[in-house]
Amino acid sequence: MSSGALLLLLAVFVPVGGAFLLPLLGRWSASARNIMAFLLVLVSLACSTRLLLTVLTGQTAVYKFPFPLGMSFILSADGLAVFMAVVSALIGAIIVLFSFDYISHYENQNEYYFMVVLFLGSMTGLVYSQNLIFLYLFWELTAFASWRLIGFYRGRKDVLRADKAFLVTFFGALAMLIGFVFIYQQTGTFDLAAMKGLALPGLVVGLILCGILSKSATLPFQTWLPDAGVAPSPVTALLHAAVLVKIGVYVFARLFLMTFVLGAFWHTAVPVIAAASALIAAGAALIETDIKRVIAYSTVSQIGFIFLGLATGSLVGVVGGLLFILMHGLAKGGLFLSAGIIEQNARTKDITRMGGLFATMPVTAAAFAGCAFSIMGIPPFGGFFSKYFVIAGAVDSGQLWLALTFVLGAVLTIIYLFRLFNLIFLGPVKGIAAREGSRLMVFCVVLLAVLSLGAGALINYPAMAVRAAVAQMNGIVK
Amino acid sequence: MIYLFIFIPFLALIVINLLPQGEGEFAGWAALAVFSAQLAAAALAACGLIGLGGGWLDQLLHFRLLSDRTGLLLLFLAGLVGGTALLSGWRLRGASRSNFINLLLIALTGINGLALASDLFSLYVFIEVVAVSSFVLIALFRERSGLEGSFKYLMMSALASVLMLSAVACFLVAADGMSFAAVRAALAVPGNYLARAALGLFLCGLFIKGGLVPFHGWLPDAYMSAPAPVSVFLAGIATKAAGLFTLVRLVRLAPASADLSAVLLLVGTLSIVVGALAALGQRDMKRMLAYSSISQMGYIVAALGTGSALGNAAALFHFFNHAVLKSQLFVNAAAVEEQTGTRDMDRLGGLAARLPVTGTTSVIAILSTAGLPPLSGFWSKLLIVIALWTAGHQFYAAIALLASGLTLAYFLSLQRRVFFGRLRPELENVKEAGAALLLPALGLSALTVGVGLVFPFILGMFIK
Amino acid sequence: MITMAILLVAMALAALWTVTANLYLRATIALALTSVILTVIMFRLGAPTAAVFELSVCAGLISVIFISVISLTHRLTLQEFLSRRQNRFARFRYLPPLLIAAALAMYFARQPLGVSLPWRETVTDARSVMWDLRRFDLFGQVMVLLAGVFGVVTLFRGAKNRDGR
Amino acid sequence: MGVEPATWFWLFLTFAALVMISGLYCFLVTFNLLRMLIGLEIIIKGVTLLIIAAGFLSGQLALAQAIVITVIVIEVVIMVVAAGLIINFHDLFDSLNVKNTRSLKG
Repeated sequence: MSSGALLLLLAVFVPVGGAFLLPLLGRWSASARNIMAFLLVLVSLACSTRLLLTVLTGQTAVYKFPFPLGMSFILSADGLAVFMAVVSALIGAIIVLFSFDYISHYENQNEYYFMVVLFLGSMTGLVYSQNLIFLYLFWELTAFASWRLIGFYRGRKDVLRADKAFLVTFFGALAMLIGFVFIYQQTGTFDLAAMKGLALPGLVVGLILCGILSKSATLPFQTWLPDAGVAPSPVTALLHAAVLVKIGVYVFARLFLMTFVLGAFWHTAVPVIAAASALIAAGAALIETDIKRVIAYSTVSQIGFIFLGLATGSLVGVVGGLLFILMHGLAKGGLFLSAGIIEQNARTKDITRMGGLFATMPVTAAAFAGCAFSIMGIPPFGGFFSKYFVIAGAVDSGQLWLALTFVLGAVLTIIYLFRLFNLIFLGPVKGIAAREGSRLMVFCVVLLAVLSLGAGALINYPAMAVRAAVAQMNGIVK
Repeated sequence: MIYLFIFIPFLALIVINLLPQGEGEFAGWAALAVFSAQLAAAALAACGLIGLGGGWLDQLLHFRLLSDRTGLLLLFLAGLVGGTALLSGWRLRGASRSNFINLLLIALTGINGLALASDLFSLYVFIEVVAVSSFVLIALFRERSGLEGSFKYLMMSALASVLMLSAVACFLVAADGMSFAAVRAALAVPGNYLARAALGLFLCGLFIKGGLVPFHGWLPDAYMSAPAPVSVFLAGIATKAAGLFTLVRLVRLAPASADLSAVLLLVGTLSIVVGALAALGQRDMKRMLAYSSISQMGYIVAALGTGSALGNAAALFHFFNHAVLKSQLFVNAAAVEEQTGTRDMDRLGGLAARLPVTGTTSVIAILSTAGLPPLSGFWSKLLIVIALWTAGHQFYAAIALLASGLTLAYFLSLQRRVFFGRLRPELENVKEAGAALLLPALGLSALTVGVGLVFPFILGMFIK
Repeated sequence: MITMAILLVAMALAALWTVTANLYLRATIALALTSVILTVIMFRLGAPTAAVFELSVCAGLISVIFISVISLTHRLTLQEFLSRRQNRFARFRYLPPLLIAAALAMYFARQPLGVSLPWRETVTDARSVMWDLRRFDLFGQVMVLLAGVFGVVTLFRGAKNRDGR
Repeated sequence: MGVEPATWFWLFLTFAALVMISGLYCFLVTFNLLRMLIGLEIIIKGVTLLIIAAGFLSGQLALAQAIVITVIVIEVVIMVVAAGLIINFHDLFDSLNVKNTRSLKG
């Protein structure tokens, strides 16, 4: 086995397998469990980072275990996969670190760490999977983990919404599986590498899109995501802002940019869906009063932009879309985690009852502002570059109205995020004057804000990785 | 060696009843030994480590047994589920206990006979053995619902028997005897309408016996009203053996034809959808599981409808999964009922905190039933869908696949109302069930997870 | 042919009487009568062994079972009896037309069977067939009987020691 | 017997069907357990007739007799169990009418 294959296996199976040890470890010592969880994610991050270096030299790593019926287990590290794996593991590791303090006074911590690590491991597995069946397998594992995590507080409402999230994504995934079986009948295999350049019938594309859109909470499947805000904040940050919803985007890129050829109809339909989703969600974010719901709708809206970028089909647009995944993950993770600190200390999620928190929690406020700037697209934060690329991509491909829609969306983003910041941190103190969070929690938030800034200031490095990914795609107007 | 499968339970029955009874402890251990021995023997035989010849007994007895892998699968499952049922009934005392054990052994003999019979009428006789012992088992405590469920089952089962016997009569005219070979030969003759009609009658009878839509009326009542350990046995193996296993045997006799395929697909899909929809509306835990059972059996029938080798293999695999999963869920239901005294899901909640093992194993079972990878249920459903799809029944495949969303929906509602969620104050003092219920639950879910993980590796072997 | 037809008609009539009789006891007697006619038919078709079984078990044993069940459970006042008779006529009025329609339908639906009936003269002694060829069924019969025995043990324990669990 | 075998077959089939229809009708319209049992018994009589006739017509009378004997044994056992159920039922409810006593949802 080559070292690349070994790294792939480690990146996936260390967290997936190790997750099962965490509940056992937790019976013995809580802090050992926490550190173990963090280490598991770090190992995965390290392996993926090492693979990133390999990929940047233009090579790819593959691990293959043959099974009959075209169900071979194939892990493959190409530019797109490695980029995605590094992003999710990086954000995941920070979130796990944040959880140490945030989650420490609730029940079911064993299950929490189990599920978080399992989730991150499956996410890595999904990203590297080169076979539709195993992609589906990891896809459902993430759905399962998020089901348990959303229902973490065990209240009636929590569990109902967890069920809702699970069901919506499961139904979407089933539709997608039908699409996969359809492809299987045509090609006799589930191996993606063998399908390169295949043109799919419209129905199949629609079915697969059902799965993708339901996972990434895009219109018309968006409702579960704001509802899932009942979960603990690290969970919402992890699943519903930074990582889980990106699965849909990633699979879109993997299937429709790297493997299949998308028909002309879908080249128009996907941007329209994305634009509608972006604008409607932005409108909803403007009127919501629950801090987490605002951020969640903002996520739905931003995901629309990512789709827009990927669907333009131009090189710049796709680069922007991929960069957007990184920037949005970092910044949105930071926003959700700050929201978690605020929610825990202010004991409410209603932004109309907050105000003036800047005085009592300045560090969090600053970090929040930094992340918000990145999402708004203010230079030199990372979000600026990704947005710029996406707009440029839309103009590039001659879809001027798309670019205009996008600018409108960007303006809305700025408005609702300012409103949010204003209501929470500025003005007179209305409710409880919340204190700053614990040192570790604040550190995590600041780290994310700094990373957002750094990714923008040093945009060359992420752009390099993204270019390596785009170089392997087909069907891109260069 | 194959005769042992029939005679060991029979001899154990005699020995148990000849010896002085005492508290019935001995009988329980002896029966457990029988079930475990059968489990081990079937597993070893499937691996080819035990020969399946009749030897000198063949000369002596002329039973004309049929030994193939399909039969071994049923033997294995009978040992597994029978042992599970026995353990979950370990708490029974007095006359109930000895009757329970005796009838379980008789039913086991019946199932073994079913697995080994090579003759249509023998098949019928052993179906009746299983059925009669099931009637009595359901009414074991002689309380209200048990008697009613038992009588309903008896009546429907007798109607099914009448249909099967009419089929036997038709085959007497249409075929040269009752053996599988003769029936197969008769069915292969193109103009033999009588044999076709007989096949249809027999199928109808089996649909009733198996409780498939539209003949499913008795099944939820029987499952729900039976004592907990009995419902494990009934749901896990008894009705499946009588209805579905026989169906597998029968379908393999008939040459592939569009009519047969259409009937099986229609009944299968109807069962899948109707069972799942009905399960959504239940508040009694066991009743929901019963409807879920109907729905899952639909998958097996639909897979048989493809008529392809892959479809048959997938049907058998799902048969295996379904037996394991359903008996595990019924064991969990038994644990819940035993500890809380109710099966009404609206009066339960948050039990995972108090029954951690039961809660966790039931999550595994429901996810596997709903077809969540990488558990075993996913692979069988995937194979069924692929088989349906490649056989050109895309529509049915899509329905079957989407119906697993319904499966997840009703099972999530079960989880939400029983295990997940906050603990109700009145359930504060509930404790975890005893080892007799936990061991089977753990063993069966280990099997679910294990088979799911190992399955890709044995996929190639499985398809052949 | 004629005798056989008469016997068949008689059997159908006896069956009709069985189901329409308004007293359980009469129904039981009619059931026994149906069995007896069936026995005669069996004899005439050349199946004496089965006929003897039918006569002793069905006409005999099952009647005994029914009568004992009736005597254990059945109590009726004259009032109930009269109202029930009324009721039964109402309920069963569709049966005779249904039967006639079915008979006509069967008559017109006659079709070639698709098999030639060769009168395969392979008749051997039923007892030897039973013993030599159907031994597995015999084993099955034993198991059914055993199940019945335990059924009796379970269900006829007497109402007093009805134990919950 | 100089009549066509196929005619014989239809004759027996017709009467067996008539007997079975009578039994089934009784089975369906009554709510009384004992009546249902009697209806069932009649249906089984019809099937027995059919089996013997089939054996007679195909020349496999010996096999048919073996089958009929087995069926009769099973029938008796089922009747005994059903009788046990009915008696217990009567003990509990003092009635044989399922309409009065239904506790299970259909």
